[in-house]
Amino acid sequence: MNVLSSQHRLPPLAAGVILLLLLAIGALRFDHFLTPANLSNLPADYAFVTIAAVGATFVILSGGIDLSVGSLVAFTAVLAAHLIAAGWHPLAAAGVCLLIGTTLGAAMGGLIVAFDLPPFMVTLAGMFGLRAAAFLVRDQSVGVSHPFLAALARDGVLRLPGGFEAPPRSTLMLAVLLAGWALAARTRFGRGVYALGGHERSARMMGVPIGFTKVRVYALAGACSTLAGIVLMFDTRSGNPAAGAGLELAVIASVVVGGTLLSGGVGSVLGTLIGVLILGAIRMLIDFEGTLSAAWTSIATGVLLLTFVALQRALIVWAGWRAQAAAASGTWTRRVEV
Amino acid sequence: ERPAAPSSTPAPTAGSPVKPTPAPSAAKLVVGFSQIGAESAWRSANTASIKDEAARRGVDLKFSDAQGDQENQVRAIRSFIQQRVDAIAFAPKTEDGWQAVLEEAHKAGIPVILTDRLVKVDNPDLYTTFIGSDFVEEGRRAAEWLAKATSGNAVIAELQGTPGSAPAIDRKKGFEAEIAKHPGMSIIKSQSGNFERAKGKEVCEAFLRSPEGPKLTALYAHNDDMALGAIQAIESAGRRPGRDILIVSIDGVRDAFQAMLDGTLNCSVECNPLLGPQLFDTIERVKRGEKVPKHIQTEEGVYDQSRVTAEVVKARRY
Amino acid sequence: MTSRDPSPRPRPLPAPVWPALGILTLIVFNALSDTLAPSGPGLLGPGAFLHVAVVDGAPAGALIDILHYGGAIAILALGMAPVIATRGVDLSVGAVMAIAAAAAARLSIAGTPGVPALAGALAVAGACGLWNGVLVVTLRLQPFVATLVLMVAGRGLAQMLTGGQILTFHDPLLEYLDQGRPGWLPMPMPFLLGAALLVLTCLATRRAPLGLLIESVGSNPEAARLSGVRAGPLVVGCYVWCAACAGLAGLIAGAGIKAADPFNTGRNAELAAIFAVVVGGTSLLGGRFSLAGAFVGGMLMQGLTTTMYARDIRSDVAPLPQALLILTICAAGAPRARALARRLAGRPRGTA
Amino acid sequence: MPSPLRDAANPQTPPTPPTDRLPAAPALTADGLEVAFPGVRALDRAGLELLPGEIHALMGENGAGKSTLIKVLSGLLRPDHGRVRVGGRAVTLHGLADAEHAGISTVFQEIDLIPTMSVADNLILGREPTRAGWIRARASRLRARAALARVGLDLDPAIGLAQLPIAVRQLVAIARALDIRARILILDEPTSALSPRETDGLFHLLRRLRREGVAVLMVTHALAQAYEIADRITVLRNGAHVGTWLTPDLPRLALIQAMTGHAQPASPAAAPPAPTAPRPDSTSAPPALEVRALGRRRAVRPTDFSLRRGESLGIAGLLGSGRSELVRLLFGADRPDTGRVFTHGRPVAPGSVPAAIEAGMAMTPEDRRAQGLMLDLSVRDNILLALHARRGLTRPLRPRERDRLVRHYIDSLRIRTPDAETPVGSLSGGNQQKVLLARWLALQPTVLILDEPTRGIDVGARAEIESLIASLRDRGLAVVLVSSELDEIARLCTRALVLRDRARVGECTGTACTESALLAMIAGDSPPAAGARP
Ligand SMILES: Nc1ncnc2c1ncn2[C@@H]1O[C@H](COP(=O)(O)OP(=O)(O)OP(=O)(O)O)[C@@H](O)[C@H]1O
Ligand SMILES: Nc1ncnc2c1ncn2[C@@H]1O[C@H](COP(=O)(O)OP(=O)(O)OP(=O)(O)O)[C@@H](O)[C@H]1O
Ligand SMILES: [Mg+2]
Ligand SMILES: [Mg+2]
Repeated sequence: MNVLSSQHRLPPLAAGVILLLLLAIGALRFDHFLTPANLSNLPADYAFVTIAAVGATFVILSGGIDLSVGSLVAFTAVLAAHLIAAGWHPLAAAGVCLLIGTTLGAAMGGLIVAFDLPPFMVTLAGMFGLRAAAFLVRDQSVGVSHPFLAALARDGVLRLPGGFEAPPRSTLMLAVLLAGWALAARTRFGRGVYALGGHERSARMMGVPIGFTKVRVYALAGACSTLAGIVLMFDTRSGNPAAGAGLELAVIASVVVGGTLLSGGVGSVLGTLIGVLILGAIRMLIDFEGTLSAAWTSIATGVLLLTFVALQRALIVWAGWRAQAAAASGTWTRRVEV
Repeated sequence: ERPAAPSSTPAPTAGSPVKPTPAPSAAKLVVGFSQIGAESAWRSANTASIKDEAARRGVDLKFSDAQGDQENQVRAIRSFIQQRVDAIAFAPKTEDGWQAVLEEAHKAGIPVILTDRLVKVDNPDLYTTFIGSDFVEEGRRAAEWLAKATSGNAVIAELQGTPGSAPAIDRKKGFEAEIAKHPGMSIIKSQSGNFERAKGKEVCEAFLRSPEGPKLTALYAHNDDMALGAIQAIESAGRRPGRDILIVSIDGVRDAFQAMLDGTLNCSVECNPLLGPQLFDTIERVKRGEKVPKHIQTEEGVYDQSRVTAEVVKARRY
Repeated sequence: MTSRDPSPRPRPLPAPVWPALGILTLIVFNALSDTLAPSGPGLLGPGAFLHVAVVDGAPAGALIDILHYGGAIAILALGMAPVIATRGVDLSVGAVMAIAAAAAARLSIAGTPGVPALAGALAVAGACGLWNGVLVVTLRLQPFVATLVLMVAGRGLAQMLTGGQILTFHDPLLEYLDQGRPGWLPMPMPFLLGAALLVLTCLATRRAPLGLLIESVGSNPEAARLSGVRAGPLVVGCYVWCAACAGLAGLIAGAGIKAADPFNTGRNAELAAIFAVVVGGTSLLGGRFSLAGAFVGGMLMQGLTTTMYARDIRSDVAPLPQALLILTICAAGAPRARALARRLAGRPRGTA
Repeated sequence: MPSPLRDAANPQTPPTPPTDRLPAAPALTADGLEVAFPGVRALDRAGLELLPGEIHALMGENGAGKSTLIKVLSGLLRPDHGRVRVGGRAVTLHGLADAEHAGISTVFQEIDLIPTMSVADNLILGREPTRAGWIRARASRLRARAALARVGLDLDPAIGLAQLPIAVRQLVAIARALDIRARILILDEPTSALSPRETDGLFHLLRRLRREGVAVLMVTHALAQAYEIADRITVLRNGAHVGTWLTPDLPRLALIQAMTGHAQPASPAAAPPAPTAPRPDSTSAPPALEVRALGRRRAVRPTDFSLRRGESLGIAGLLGSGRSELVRLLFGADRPDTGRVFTHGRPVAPGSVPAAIEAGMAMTPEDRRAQGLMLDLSVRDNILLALHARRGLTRPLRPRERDRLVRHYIDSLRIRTPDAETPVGSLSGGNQQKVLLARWLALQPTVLILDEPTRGIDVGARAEIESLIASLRDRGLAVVLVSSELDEIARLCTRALVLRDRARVGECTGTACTESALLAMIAGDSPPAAGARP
């Protein structure tokens, strides 16, 4: 295998190792940690984060950034709740929200492309504007109850062998992940996103439709955030205009921990899932520990994060050495004839 | 050593948990508590009270700080359920959004005690009891005091809490309902100060600077911190806080008592964070199978300058 | 050796122009609202946005408020700009603000006089920056993650420093950082500090080669290395500088309320600072940076907030008009938009 | 002063009619093209005619507008005025896709490809074989392999592009362009990064395409290449069409005159005073540069050589022979595993660029865009960077001194830029190279290492740079010159090393360093083992 392309695969791989390590620590320290029910909770609790993060992965891969995630989640959650409270069927509300969210994402992408604006600015404006819009829909949280939601929570749970359970949001998350992976790795659009983030000027010279790709990337991110908002709304059966504050940073952090370069062009959707789960597992360890004060919770979160990204770094360096050493044991050869 | 989860026993009905507690009294009580975060000194005092009381009684407290994120609270409660704690207590960040996770706790047969504020759920059986103050009532009391102090005539500016948060909404609601009874009282300025001292100061400066600024005779702040910031703003605008402008706020933290002693703050409606003893009393009663009321009101007072002495300030624990 | 008959070269407008135009828009909007409102205070009457009163020999008013509170944001932005120019970002500035304020409060309460307390707090902040810089340079973590660590942990540290309380302190020197109005120029101290820092940093980066070295690292790290630029110390230096600026901003924030509030000081400060830098014409991708732009960007950020107060806009919906204004400013400043405008005006086009 | 040649060619009249050998219907015509950038008029009524089955050379000085013309023909730039016709039909090209649709395939000059992607991904980006929208992985791999095979590149398509030297990337870019069945193939300086061997291979390919009726437009600065392969030559000057000639009708001198607009005083080959023998200074002084057993695993085997003041050492070899790696070790850009470097008798800390610069060395890297220039910074900043970095923050240059230096190098290297504040990225390729050179000359080094310094530089400037190198050498600098152009080494160097398979295989001195001698050494007695890849 060659060094570089495996170098790109290394960070998510190392992240995977770290995740297993975290779970092992939990299993050794706490009685009820490594139970199927608890392990089922991890993806379920982070389903909406993961779904939003899939969209953010595309944005970051394309060399952009999306700060509007948290606000869009809140906006769609409130809007959906509002519609359901007004008598809509949840699915109809979800559909309408999805349409609106995707359009909003596409609009942000369109602005970025049309005026060649920094994505930071446009999505920051989105973050401000959509938060306000959420408060305009409802200035406080709305609870909803609908037979469909109750039925979904009751009957939608997939029971897997071994006592594992997948509530609908986990299943949906898996579907989104799969779709995201396929889109990134197996479509021209996905390859274009990677190219765009790798070197925008070159990508233009190689015929990638830059503008169209960007608009689609932000539309996709909008759709994912919206879906995340709907998942959140269905799960909590409420929409809160203040929800998801700071979610954008958490999402970007997950993407980056999962091995995606913030500068674009390198990374994977799978890495993002691992990134979310690492941050989730850290949180879960802290919850199980159950002795940390607020101050210590912050400090421990920071220190654990550092420990594990440093470890990830070390693993990558180590693997790089290994690869080099293995290669160096070969002979001095001229590589290729032209 | 932990008591096994009573999953076989039928779920307790609210207020009267039928679950017998045959567990030997020697077994340590395990309680999970999910705190919202540490957004103020009031909250820190709340946390400290609960932790200290748990330590005093030898309760095994699983404490989780959600860092201001409701989702983290949900996750913490789920992890408490996984750990089969004897009781779950939490201070909900918002009223809505707890249906699903409380159903899970209910299914697992773990009693849930709310502190600090109520939640909205389909089925009130999902929680056992609520210990805490009533934000609406606090707002009402603040208005009541102000009405009495001004004989029902005041031009009021309001410093709201964080937009969308339950205390901000309810304290506003209660205050407005009360002053509606007094035609001479009106709120002419209202803006959010995010419960922050610095924002309170900045917003109050803007109030005083506005065309209506000179007309203001009273200030109502949703918490003490904002009032303390506002006092500085009033001083630097050349007016006398506590005299030219009456100030009433909520919480009753030590700095507020000091300000009342100094004469710059007029009244603070207490919102007691020291819930620890009451909380664990209640949990023990629930565990013993006793019936507890659905709402346990905390003991709280309304303090104004007349009630505050140096001793009172010194005795304040938070 | 230009070829003959070159098209008129439209010099790009200097970076601070766009945020400055944004502030101007806000001022005009406020002035119009004051004059047009039926029972408004008029253009300059008491309570008007443009009204400047004199309190205790120092001017006061909404405009002065912008300078006052914008000063701290501008200082943050002046620190953040070089970091962004090296292709980095510092998310921990808010936490560092809280830490510095807490450290100053602790020192002051322990009886340390003003100058050492100030120096001590700034040193603590600088140490935070050193930590960030070392993580970025030696561990080669992505700056986003490296500074995220301190962003998360730092607030905890600040709370530990204050013991979970809001620590009230009294120190004339520290308070002077916020309330000071020097006799020779009775303007808000944070603004004067920011302006002084701006002049200082401009001298350091534009007269001396420092700015070029920083830009070269952000523009093409490999080429900078091959040109003999020692990127490591340079980048660490940028993070230390950024944290020191954040420390100063934290002290100003603490001085403003005469207390260290570890819970709220510097909340969302990182976004405000990055906003100021980017709206001031610095690209998040590194390379060229504009300090003056960052400074004015900070003022614009505060201008948005002050307008919200002045116009009595509910703070939960205020972000909507703010977002629209941000977009308008950005779009107006975009070369693409200017090219479009030129084309509409019938003149030849610039870059394709 | 109008030259007779110019009058004879009469640039105002349409290009010389094609001979009977060429079919009549042009594959592409462009006329009256105008493109203005801020400060420059890059194209000023430029035109071109391409016939099917011809190889057409487009020539001109640096900044003449060749690349701009090509960008217009490929749809990347929209001209302010003028028309492009493909196959007789007027077309408006809105983008690369339009051009490809019209049968035009282009290799751009500043193509960096996508460094974060693999070779295969780069080759098939945007043309991946799909079924119902999904990329077919196996078919993609096959297509990538086939594309590589077409240019004779045997390399793992899964390898990351960033790992490859610029020459190989250039071949990948060519492979990509050949991957679609184009009727018009445009190559902007495809050979500037290639060594003679690869150039031969490319020309072979182009001839085959010519037989198939493809119209090929190629930019080159090497006169010899133009005369070797082109059927016709079009010359641009200051963005304007000067003339089009059948190659045999255009003597070299006339071509140079057409490009520069004035009679060249001397042919470039004669420009630098050719050294006859090494002229070492006093033998007692330590050598300016001494290299002992310098090597790095997988890069270069331990190599020794030394160089005195006033000497110039050429390093010759094929693509991938380890020339760039050797000089990078020398300069501390990579950390050597073994060996030491001394300048003027003093050891230089290994693996440290600042140490090498402090010791008096300077190096222009081969890949000017990735390793050399800060494209978004100004010409001024790019020139002053290394000097500033060496002087550090404590000894800044006085502003007046900075202005003087910048002006001096812009003038003396004839850098064509609107002004010193223009971002370097908007200069033409050759002018970018000159800026890079200026950066290192400003350091006034004692040991100057040049890796392909004349890549992409026009004839006139090349002559100037060559004579500059010669005069620097004669003023006592030690010069190390890596070049794929053997005649350049032969002309400029007092000694030459030849590398093959990452090891030193030969050396020659003085007059013995002829092109043919070098070629023989490079080729070796037996051809090197082919295609061995770890
Ligand atoms: N994007 C741009 N912005 C501004 N000026 C440009 C831009 N691109 C090219 N130019 C200018 O247009 C002129 C023509 O450039 P062009 O790249 O076409 O030259 P060239 O003939 O290809 O030169 P070389 O042989 O050096 O590659 C130059 O003066 C260059 O500085
Ligand atoms: N034909 C080739 N195919 C694949 N890889 C190659 C080829 N030629 C060189 N390489 C890669 O290039 C590296 C060495 O290139 P290097 O830059 O040292 O060569 P060079 O002799 O300096 O040639 P040039 O001056 O053309 O770059 C090797 O590590 C090898 O991986
Ligand atoms: Mg060119
Ligand atoms: Mg080379």
